[in-house]
Amino acid sequence: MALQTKSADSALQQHSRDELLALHRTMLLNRRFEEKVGEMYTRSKIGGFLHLNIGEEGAFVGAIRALQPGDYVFSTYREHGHAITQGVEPRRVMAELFGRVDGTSKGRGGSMHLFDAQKRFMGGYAIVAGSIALAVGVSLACVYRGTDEIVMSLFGDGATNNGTFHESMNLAKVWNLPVVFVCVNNQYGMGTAVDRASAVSEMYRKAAGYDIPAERVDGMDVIATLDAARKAADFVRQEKTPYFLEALTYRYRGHSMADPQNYRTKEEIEEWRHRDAIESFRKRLRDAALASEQDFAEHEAEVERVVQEAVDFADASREPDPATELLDNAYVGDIPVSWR
Amino acid sequence: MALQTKSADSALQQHSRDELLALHRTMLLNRRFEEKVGEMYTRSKIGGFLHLNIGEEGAFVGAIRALQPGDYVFSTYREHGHAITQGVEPRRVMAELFGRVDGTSKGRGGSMHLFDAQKRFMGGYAIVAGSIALAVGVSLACVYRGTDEIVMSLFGDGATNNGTFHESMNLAKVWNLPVVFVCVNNQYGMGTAVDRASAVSEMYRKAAGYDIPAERVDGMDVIATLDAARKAADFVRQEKTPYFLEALTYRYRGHSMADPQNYRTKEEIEEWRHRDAIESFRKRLRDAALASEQDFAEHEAEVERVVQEAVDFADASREPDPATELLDNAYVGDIPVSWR
Amino acid sequence: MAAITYRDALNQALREEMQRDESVFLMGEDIGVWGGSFVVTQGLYKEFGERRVRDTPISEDGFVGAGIGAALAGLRPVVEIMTINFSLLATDQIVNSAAKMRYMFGGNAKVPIVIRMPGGGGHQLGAQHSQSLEVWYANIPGLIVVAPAVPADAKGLLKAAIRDDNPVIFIENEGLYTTKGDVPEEEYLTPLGKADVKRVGRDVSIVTHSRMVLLALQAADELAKEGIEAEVVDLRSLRPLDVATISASVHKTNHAVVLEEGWGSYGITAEVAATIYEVAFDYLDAPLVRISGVEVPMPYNLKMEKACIPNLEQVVTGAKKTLGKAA
Amino acid sequence: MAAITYRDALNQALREEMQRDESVFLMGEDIGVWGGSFVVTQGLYKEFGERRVRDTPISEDGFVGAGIGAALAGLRPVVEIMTINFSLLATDQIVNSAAKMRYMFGGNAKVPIVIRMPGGGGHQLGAQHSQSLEVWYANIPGLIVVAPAVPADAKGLLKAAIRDDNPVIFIENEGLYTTKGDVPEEEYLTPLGKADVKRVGRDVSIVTHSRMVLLALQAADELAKEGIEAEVVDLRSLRPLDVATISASVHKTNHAVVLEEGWGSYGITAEVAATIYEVAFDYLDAPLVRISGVEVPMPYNLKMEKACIPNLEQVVTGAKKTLGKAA
Ligand SMILES: Cc1ncc(C[n+]2csc(CCOP(=O)(O)OP(=O)(O)O)c2C)c(N)n1
Ligand SMILES: Cc1ncc(C[n+]2csc(CCOP(=O)(O)OP(=O)(O)O)c2C)c(N)n1
Ligand SMILES: [Mg+2]
Ligand SMILES: [Mg+2]
Repeated sequence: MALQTKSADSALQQHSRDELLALHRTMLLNRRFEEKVGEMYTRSKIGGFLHLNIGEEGAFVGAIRALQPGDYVFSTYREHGHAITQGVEPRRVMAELFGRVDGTSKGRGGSMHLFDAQKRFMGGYAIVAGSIALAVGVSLACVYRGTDEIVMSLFGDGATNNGTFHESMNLAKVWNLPVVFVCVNNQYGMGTAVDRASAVSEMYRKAAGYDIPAERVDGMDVIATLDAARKAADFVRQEKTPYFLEALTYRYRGHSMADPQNYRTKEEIEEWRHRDAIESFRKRLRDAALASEQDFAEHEAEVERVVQEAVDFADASREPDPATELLDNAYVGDIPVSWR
Repeated sequence: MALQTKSADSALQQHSRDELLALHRTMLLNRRFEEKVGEMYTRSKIGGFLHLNIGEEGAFVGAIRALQPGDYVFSTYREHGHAITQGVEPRRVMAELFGRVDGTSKGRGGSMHLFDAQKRFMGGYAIVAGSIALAVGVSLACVYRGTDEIVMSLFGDGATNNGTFHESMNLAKVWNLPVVFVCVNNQYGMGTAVDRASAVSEMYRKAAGYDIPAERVDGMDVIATLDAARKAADFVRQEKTPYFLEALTYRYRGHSMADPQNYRTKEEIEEWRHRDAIESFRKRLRDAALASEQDFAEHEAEVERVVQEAVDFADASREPDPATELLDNAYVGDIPVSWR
Repeated sequence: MAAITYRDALNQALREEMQRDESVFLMGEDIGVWGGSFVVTQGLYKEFGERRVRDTPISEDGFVGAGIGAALAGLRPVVEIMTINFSLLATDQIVNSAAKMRYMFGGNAKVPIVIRMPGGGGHQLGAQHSQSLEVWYANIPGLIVVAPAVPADAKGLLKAAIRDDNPVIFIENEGLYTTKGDVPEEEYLTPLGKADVKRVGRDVSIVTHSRMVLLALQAADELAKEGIEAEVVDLRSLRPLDVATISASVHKTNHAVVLEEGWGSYGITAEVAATIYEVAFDYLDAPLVRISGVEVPMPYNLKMEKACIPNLEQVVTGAKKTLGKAA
Repeated sequence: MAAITYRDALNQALREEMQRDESVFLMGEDIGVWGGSFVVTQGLYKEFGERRVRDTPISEDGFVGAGIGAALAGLRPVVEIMTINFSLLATDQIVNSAAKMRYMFGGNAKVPIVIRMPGGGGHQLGAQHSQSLEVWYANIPGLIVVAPAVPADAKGLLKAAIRDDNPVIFIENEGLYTTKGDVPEEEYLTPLGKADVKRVGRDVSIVTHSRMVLLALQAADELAKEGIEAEVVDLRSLRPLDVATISASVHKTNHAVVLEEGWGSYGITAEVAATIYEVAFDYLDAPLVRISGVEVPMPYNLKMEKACIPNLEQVVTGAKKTLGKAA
């Protein structure tokens, strides 16, 4: 799991330059997007809970980029980057965070409830572990219809202590469903360190009780994560049976914008920042002479445009109108919302 | 796990004759008690659901007899024998099944809700897996108070597919609680065979995801089960950390009195009857010249007296009076039950 | 019209919808090989196979969640929870997922699932197996909640629920499965959200649902002997509540008894009573009478249990009371 | 009397009871090291240590069940569920275990547990994080359900709940933690099951609970400006409901507005309205007015969310309406 820095970077070599650059661009986009979102929150453009995933880019970009068109992704409340990596337009994500009608959920969902069925981003959910069972259900539909699509369910380390996770793992295995369970282990559930909440320190070991093949990968190494996720996705697609992937990573920011940060040390945070997925990936690209500062600078500029465009788009979009739209979509059809 | 029948029965030798006879007497008592209960049900002396554990005596008698005074037992709706083995008076169990005031729960609970705090039989519960979390809580109280007592939680194979079981296992390990989890694997959850509901066929393997030591034992071999349960109880008491014991067994009767029995073959039932825990144990006692037909006959007579006495006692006990007792114990103290 | 059992009516509805629509499938504990613990799905496993009649592990939270996911993906799952008592393990998925997804995703999602579950007491099953918790679901926006009382409605409402694009909580009652009633031979649907006057009368309206409708009809017979003509309004749908039908009945009779098997405090009868007072305040000649189950965990003993469930005498007396006729 | 926050009042109650009784301990997610996601337990982990302030995994069903077990064994756990929305994962343990055990075991068991959970909306947390589900628990025999509105009641009721031998569901509100109010310096308990008249008035009774009490008081101020004297009845306890206090108030004012933050259909206001009509039928000069949250999953957008929660104008208008004064 140690980071590969030897000059001949075999793992890197197996990928096309385009793919490598795309990985870099996507991680960078998510990093800058989240930074901007944090800024917008402090400027009160965004309300409610906000859970940034800065630091986790290697893990979720590596995992989600392993999917093919048509595959489904289920996520949590820490999902902005998951949605964007799955192809949801950044501007529609930002508009949702702003609570505007052009948001992915028309401003009704907010940060924790992005959704884009066209892109097969099946939603961010705010109940820990809740979406894992939903993901199992969509994979059941894939099998029911005999399609080749698979489902990726992303969740945190804390979610693996919840019964919903366990019932879902068992169902997926007993019914042989094509689900890639991806545990984004950022080592804390809010302020609770993994070992204070989980009987085992390695989340992938929880798959043993279900005979589900599992492995842990360095989530700060986007290539290692992508390769492991591809292996998992291929296996699941061919064998029509689940796989469990744990990506060890770290969140640099607080759990949400309100976080005492009294449960971990500055040193620990620094230590992980030194293993930053983007920085370390850049070094590898440079060492392998596959990309230059020039390329990175271009990416920065490009990403900044996209993020700024997202903010402008969100700002320009209107808010839903309580007077006329409050009851929209309460039900399909004309079911009365209330009889009083 | 194969049954020991070689003349020198080392496993048997390590137990005093008194203990061996007590095991036989207890298994026989439970067998005859349940047979009588079944009869009373068909004679409408008992109502509601009735879940007999005939066939499982080796498993639960072996497990519960390993406990020491002061230790707690939590069970399910298939608990008559669990209660009796833990020391609850058969007549008070029968009275409860008859719905009489001298029953363990004053006729309010019935077959699924026996309870005797004095004997530390902490109850039969009708929600699959529900009582496992309660057992964890009592073990927490033991640690909180610094006592030496431990808790045994009995449940079925089907219960291990429920999230409550998994959350409880994790809590017990993370908090280092003295719980012996005993899975009475009778190979079916109602009509669903283990393999149709569980990702793994061996229940003890589910403990791996929690780093909880676990083992499977032949539940038709009361000695093997007792020895394994003692080992488990001693370990739990000393190490103050959980242990998982799976006892493989079989229920001869239907899940409850209403059972189509269309999910298994007569042959399968016969096959298991041939491995009957009581019969095989008798053979071993005879082979080792530790007991004779004479002893067994005495036990039969003694047990029959106890069972008949239980029926007489239950018959003699009065029913609760709706006119005056319906609201008793709705709350501790004088909280109004309803304000209308 | 043939008289069949409530159970068979449900079975017919499931079979017909499964034959009609390939996307309809069933999930639940022991609904397949066993045929359903209340034998509602009998024969369907043989006819449609494992793919469409799926036995589940004892994982209410997990398989209800999976059903919701399958519905999100466009299938039409009909999930059986063995009894409403066990649905407490799935309330998170029902309330936080199924009821929320359409609205919170801005109308971009649809969850066409039906979740069937029987409630009720009367079989000495004790405190953990005898509850009537439909009021919990009736309180939740985003859900439709129906509770048929007779075979014809059971079949028509189940077919309508399966075809509806909203999550529908379908409340059955363990005491109704063997009851019989006429069911049309031809295909029909019973509209969700509409109450039904099961007996017409001019003196007093007895408003209730599920199994208690049968008790209300019995009471109406009794009252008729004394010249009192009771009208029995079967709510059928708890969410949405058909206020128009309730209102019309009480405006006519000027007297009401509201009745439910479950606990009345914060129960179905609380909303129905409040609604009646609201829409018929100037029509009511006397306070209405609320009748519901005794508010204790259900005792096992037969006599004690009987005393907890509304009975004929209570309803008859209640009707007379609101009519000012001393019993 | 010192004015302190609702949050500090709860914190004081916990500290005092933990100091008084060794068998009292706390369990919940991030209540220890972090200090509680709403900072209610701050400082207690330092003062009492891990043994008595136990951080739990995200296993609501498991740790609530464990709390009930610990209570069965004679301890007095105070379990925090981070918000009422997550209590849906623990409803089985709360309803099928805690609420049932004493009665179904014939009075041989006791479950002295307190389960704390905040509800309510207003912080743009969206559909899955903004619910007021206290009516679910208020419907369940065997439970006691309280919902304090002001710091003094929060402290007094929590201390009383901890000392009570029944399972108590203690409903807080995310919008109340930073509100301030006078709290007696000396030790006191607030009785469970008793409502409290927070403002005396002769014209109309506004009956409500939790955060809406503050809105009702605001409305009373507004109404006073127009010469209307509103009486504000704070239910404080939802189960049992203090009918005597409600009745006395409406008998005096002859007019009532019932108000709740959550969904009104089958909500708290349904029972309160039905009860008022029942006990004051001949005293009410006009139909009472029910005001509650809009019945949709809570939208994220600020304006939309505001529109879903009862506001000052609604309450003022509602009071005038029942008084027959056009707004
Ligand atoms: C069932 C439930 N319990 C508690 C919460 C409050 N909560 C939100 S996020 C969180 C921590 C989750 O940790 P983890 O699964 O590791 O994901 P991470 O936040 O670290 O990405 C908690 C306890 C919740 N949303 N749902
Ligand atoms: C949560 C829940 N779901 C379903 C049921 C209905 N039910 C009662 S017993 C049972 C089977 C349990 O099987 P197992 O755990 O193996 O125990 P066994 O009956 O074999 O002893 C089921 C499904 C229940 N009581 N509780
Ligand atoms: Mg985490
Ligand atoms: Mg079994």
